[in-house]
Amino acid sequence: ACSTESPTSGGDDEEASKEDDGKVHIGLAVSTQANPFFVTLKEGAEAKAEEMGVELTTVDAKDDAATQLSSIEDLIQQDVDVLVVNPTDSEAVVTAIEAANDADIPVITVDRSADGGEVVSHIASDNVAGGEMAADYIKEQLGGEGKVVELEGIPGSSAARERGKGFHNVVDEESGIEVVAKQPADFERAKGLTVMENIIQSTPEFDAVFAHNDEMALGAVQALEAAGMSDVVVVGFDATDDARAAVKEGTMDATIAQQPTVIGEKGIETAVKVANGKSVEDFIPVELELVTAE
Amino acid sequence: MKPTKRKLCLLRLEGSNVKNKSLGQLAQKLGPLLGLIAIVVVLSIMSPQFLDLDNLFNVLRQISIIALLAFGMTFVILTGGIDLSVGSTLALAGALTAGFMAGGIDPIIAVLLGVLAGAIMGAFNGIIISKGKVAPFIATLATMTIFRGLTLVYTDGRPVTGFTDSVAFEMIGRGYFFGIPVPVLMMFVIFGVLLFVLRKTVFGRHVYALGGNEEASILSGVKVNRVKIWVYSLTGALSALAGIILTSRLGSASPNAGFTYELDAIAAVVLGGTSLSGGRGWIFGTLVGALIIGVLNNGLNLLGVSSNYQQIVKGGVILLAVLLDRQKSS
Amino acid sequence: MKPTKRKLCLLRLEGSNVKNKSLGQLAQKLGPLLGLIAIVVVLSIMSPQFLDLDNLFNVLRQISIIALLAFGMTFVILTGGIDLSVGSTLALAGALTAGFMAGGIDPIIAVLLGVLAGAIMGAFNGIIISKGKVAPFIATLATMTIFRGLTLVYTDGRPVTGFTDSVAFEMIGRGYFFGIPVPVLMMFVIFGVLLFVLRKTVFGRHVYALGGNEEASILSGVKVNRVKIWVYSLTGALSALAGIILTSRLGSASPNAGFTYELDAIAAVVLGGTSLSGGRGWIFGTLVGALIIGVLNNGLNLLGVSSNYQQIVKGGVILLAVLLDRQKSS
Amino acid sequence: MSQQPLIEMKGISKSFVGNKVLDNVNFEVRAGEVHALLGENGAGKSTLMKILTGIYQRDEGEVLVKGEPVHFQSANDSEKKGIAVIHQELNIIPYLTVMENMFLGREIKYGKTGFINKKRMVQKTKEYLDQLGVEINPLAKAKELSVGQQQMVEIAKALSLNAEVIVMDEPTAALTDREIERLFNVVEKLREQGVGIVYISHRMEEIFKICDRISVLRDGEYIGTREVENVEYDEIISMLVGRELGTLFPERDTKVGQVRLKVENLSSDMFNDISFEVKEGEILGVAGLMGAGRSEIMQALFGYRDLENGKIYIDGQETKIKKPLDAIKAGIGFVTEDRKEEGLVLTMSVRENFTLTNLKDVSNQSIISGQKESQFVNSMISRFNVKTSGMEQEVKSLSGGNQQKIVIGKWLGINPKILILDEPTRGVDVGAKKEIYQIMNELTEQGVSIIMISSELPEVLGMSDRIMVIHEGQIGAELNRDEADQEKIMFAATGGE
Ligand SMILES: Nc1ncnc2c1ncn2[C@@H]1O[C@H](COP(=O)(O)OP(=O)(O)OP(=O)(O)O)[C@@H](O)[C@H]1O
Ligand SMILES: Nc1ncnc2c1ncn2[C@@H]1O[C@H](COP(=O)(O)OP(=O)(O)OP(=O)(O)O)[C@@H](O)[C@H]1O
Ligand SMILES: O[C@@H]1[C@H](O)[C@H](O)CO[C@H]1O
Ligand SMILES: [Mg+2]
Ligand SMILES: [Mg+2]
Repeated sequence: ACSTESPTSGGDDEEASKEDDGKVHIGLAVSTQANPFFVTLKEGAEAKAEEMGVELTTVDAKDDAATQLSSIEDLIQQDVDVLVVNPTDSEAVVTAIEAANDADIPVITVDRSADGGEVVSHIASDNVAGGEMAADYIKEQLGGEGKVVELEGIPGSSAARERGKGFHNVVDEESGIEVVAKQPADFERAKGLTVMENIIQSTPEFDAVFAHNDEMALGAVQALEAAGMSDVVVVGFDATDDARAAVKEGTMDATIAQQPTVIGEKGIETAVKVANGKSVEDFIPVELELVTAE
Repeated sequence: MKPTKRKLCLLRLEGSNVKNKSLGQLAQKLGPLLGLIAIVVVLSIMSPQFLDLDNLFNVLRQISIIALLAFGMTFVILTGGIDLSVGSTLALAGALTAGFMAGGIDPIIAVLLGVLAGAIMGAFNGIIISKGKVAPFIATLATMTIFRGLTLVYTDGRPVTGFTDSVAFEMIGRGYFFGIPVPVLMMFVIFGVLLFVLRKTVFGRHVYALGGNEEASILSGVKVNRVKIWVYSLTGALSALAGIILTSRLGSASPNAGFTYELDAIAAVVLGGTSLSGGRGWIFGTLVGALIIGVLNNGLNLLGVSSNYQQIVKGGVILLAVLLDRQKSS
Repeated sequence: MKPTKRKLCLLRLEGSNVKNKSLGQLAQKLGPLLGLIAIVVVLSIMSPQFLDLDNLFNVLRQISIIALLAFGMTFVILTGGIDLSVGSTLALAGALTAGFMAGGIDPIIAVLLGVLAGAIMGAFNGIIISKGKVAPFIATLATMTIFRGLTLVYTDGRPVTGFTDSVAFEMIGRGYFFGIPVPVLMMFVIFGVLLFVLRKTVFGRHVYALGGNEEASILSGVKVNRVKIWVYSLTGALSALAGIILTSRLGSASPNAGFTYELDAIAAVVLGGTSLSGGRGWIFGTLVGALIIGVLNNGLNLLGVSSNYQQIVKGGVILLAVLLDRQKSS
Repeated sequence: MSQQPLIEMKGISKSFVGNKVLDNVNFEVRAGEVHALLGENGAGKSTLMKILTGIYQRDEGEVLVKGEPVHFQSANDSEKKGIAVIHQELNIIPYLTVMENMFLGREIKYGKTGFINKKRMVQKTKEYLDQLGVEINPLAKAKELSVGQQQMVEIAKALSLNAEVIVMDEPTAALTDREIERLFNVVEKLREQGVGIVYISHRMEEIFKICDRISVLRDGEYIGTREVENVEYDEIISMLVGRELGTLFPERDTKVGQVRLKVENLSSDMFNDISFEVKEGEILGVAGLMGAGRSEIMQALFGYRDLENGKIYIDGQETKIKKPLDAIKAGIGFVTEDRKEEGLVLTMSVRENFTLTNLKDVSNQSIISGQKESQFVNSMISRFNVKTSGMEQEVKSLSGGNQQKIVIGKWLGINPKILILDEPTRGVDVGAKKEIYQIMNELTEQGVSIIMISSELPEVLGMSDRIMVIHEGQIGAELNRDEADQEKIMFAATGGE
């Protein structure tokens, strides 16, 4: 009487649904729509879907793993042909992916990876490499010597972990570079501001800031300006429009450009290929680029 | 003194009135149910998949977590209190259970310990509120922060994993029993037990009395402190169970699990017609309230409504439901 | 019959009791202040930078936003209500103001429109609560979701920017006036005005009356609906102002600004000694409460306490403060 | 008196949720008369007055003020037409000052600004309180006043409106003789000034003392109007209850037994050195001025308030009482003074209220037996003759007297050895009063010891075997039934003046 297998799962009605309008139906599950990065990613996907004439249903997890699971279940109920998932939490998303696997729906992950389940393809930037790029830039700006502050993203999120890892790969090896303060500001601008203000009070001397994304970096810039510390080197991540403008103005020094639009587009392209039974690469990297004023 | 004819007559008359009154009350009680039915009808017209048995189980499984929180919250609100810490309790108990299992403790014992931990957190709330005489809102606002902080410290901000090999544990969140999802079954069994407790036991009666008039209850010999501590402990235990189900469903315990779930739980209770001022309400309504929220979430996703608009619609439905309810009762 | 000597005596006796009592009340009122002083003393011993003028302005500027929300919340709580939507109102009004400016509207007019928008959102709450007779908790829970959804729809999930060229607007959040940060100045001016309103005007008395006993207020001819609508509108306007300050400080309006700020605002009000059941409290306490929260945040950061432990400490302090307060008063 | 009445109400009917509580009622008030409105609990007196003052809307009928038809929508409207009310329920805002309470909704301002003119308000408040001869600090918080003082503030508030008609709905329920006397002086003055007064009270002696005419309602129907000069007490009673009532205080042969309760040197901040005893089957009356501390003593005895000092013996055994449950276990029941705040759970039904104190007896292993419970409740309903539509009715919708019967009845479930009654007949009509007295007598026959706090001297004298008078937290006198009279009690209650 007991099982972990849904009694009604694994049906072959998938074929049927594709036939009723002949259109490929893709489900996109994003982690949040309150962050410009993911809005852009979604828009890239939408534009591509429109262009390729496929149906796209987007659900939003509001950064909650349980909500993501529920909304992916809802997509499975709709018999989507392919599922494109941007996980909130690489580990917790596994059950959702397994549920899709059970329903014979192929899964593609974008931006953040999944730690399990069958994923046909992963499309993302190399965040470790990005963290390293940021560290190299700072090292260069400081001439190999100086004190650095690190503003971390949502604790435990893969982006935060990987960027931190890449960053420390470089700075921990340099004897001249010292990380004097490290605090999470949850990828949010307002938190970036307050956390930075407090760090300024407790650790008045430092030469550079690495923020795991631009929102936090922009918050930090406000705090630094207010404290008359505009000469501190600030490096962010994402290259959002705001950040590019700030880099141009000189209030920020650099940002590691991700290409959310491309990630979204590639997600759809790959999904359509999968739906049409074509084979795809299991990792599709999207280029990162250091953006500076020059 | 025997009742005079006039009086008898009056009594009979009033008797019939009461029937009317309780019919009115019934209508009011059924309000939320009618609302739910209306939403279901609309959704099933708009989205063909909505009424699939599969999807119904899907919805039920999705609400099971909020429903467990909301059941406990019903008790708390009936006493005139509130518990903002349920989401954090869910997270801490989930993380502890996962941690126990990862540390090699038998899953069944780990689950029991997790539920116990939740009960202790609840008892802590209950003691501060009853013995410490702190307003429930502020006491549980503080413990909400504390429990969340403890979760972050315990997990070091990372999801707890590495216990996925136990089938028994996997069953809790993902299993089926005679075709019914286990969390759904648990939800209904617990619902039945709590319904009985509220309606038929001395404890249940005391919960209502306390919420209706605390002073009169004390003067009538009700051990109000003890009742409160039990109520918050129960809520803690149910929140922990919800956390365990969630951990099993996700295969990992996230430190920010259950964030702002207290609001959904409270919304379910109130949508179900339980009064926030205590003493009045019923747990069946809460089940209906949780279903309304779950069905809306699911239905709006099926209809492909963008999440930003979903929030507006959900807020609007809550408002409308409560407004209609008030209109009817006045 | 004229009052006898004895009776007079008794009355005098009661009079002196009253004096004692009001001394006790004073002590109770001063409790939060003493708490704040204690925290400040401890922090200034532990962290030398804490008492720098620079840092003090820093703390004041940080709390200005929560303080504005909490001031409005004080009025709401005094009437016996609660407003969970302040954080969302902050976000929507901030986004609208930024959007107006980005659309080319003069910054001053944009700010006025933003505050007006906040007042309208507040009035909407007030109308639902007063005319619709919906419990404030549930009404503002719904509008919290709705306003947040509207913000997300309006901003499309992106920060609103492109208005940073106005010096006047920059001043609001980042300027100084005779060496004092402008938001701090605004906070104190508004505090003074609201203090006066609560203590010296008919409106202020009605706020207290309504919270103390709504039915009696109605029977005395207090226009309770009108008072409520004004109170929520005021809170909406203050939240909007807070949102505008935040937008100016950040140079952009984020769609998820102010998320869960309502909890900090409520904590500030309660820490300040205002009763959640209405009718009793004072706005000076709220200022002290906001300071306690701000000083704690800042101090723990200065001490380098990790953010996970900070939550535990903050929750603990809130609990302790309220517990001590209760102990004293009983 | 041939001029037009100030108020005419004709053919008034009103139903609540299908329940007709007023049926074609007529009522009028003339200038310079005190018109008593009488009726049993739930007869519809307060409802009629709420219709007059615009708080409720009538279903049928007309209201004329000085011949002009009116349709008030709120209390404000009626106030503008010169009608003031002292409501049956206290309408005090606890955390506002006396002055703020007095002027709530019509504060004195500086001109047309919204700013309060505190000085003027204090001064005015003093004036009106002086008129009543009470000394209350206008700046004291209302919650610091005793119930009686709060009532006086409400009376002053009504006076301050300078109304042409004043409705007084049981104004004396919370007052002792002294304040009542003052109130009557004021009523006298108002009558001379041509004010029309509607006076609602269950205390018949007051009616005969100050009223000119009496109108009677019964079960929502208008029974008739009489001139006080031309009517006998018994006629009014039979109009009220629809039958002969006989003497109010039923005879009782007291078989007083052993000492049941003995307390020694009870002290707290409110009272000092209280020692007394009560025997089996005895009724000990406790008299005193308002605020003397009678309720506090009994609350402490019941474990609801801390004692600084003192010992309690029950049947010779020293008994520690720290909380109400201890008292209940020791066989003490306590009918509290304020039935709404402390006696009843208003959100619950008649059934649930009756069994709240003795759920154990109607349940097995903590599971309530529906059958046992309804059996018990039905027996209580008939024993107390509770006028209810059934045991599922919410107590909130019962009349005051019937609510009071439930508060008493719920204590009988514990089979008390000692029953403390604090103002047991406050706001209760004569019929119900007599029923309550009968119940008290039945209980004493079964050996229950009763302590009865009462501010109604006739009741104290009529029911008690012994009378203890409390003055400023101390025992002023102890009198036997035969030696006690009104003068002696008042003498002791005022500290011997
Ligand atoms: N708001 C209401 N809703 C429903 N029923 C009501 C309401 N107000 C009064 N009643 C009912 O109307 C009837 C008359 O009540 P009312 O208060 O007028 O009696 P009363 O004569 O003033 O009695 P008492 O002497 O106890 O004050 C009662 O049966 C009461 O239960
Ligand atoms: N909770 C309280 N806080 C402050 N003072 C109180 C409180 N309760 C009672 N008092 C005061 O204690 C005194 C004694 O009140 P108590 O109620 O015992 O008088 P009583 O003799 O029972 O008279 P009454 O007829 O008014 O009930 C009064 O002066 C009253 O104002
Ligand atoms: O890559 C994204 C972005 O950097 C965003 O700012 C936060 O979440 C990460 O996953
Ligand atoms: Mg009445
Ligand atoms: Mg008393």
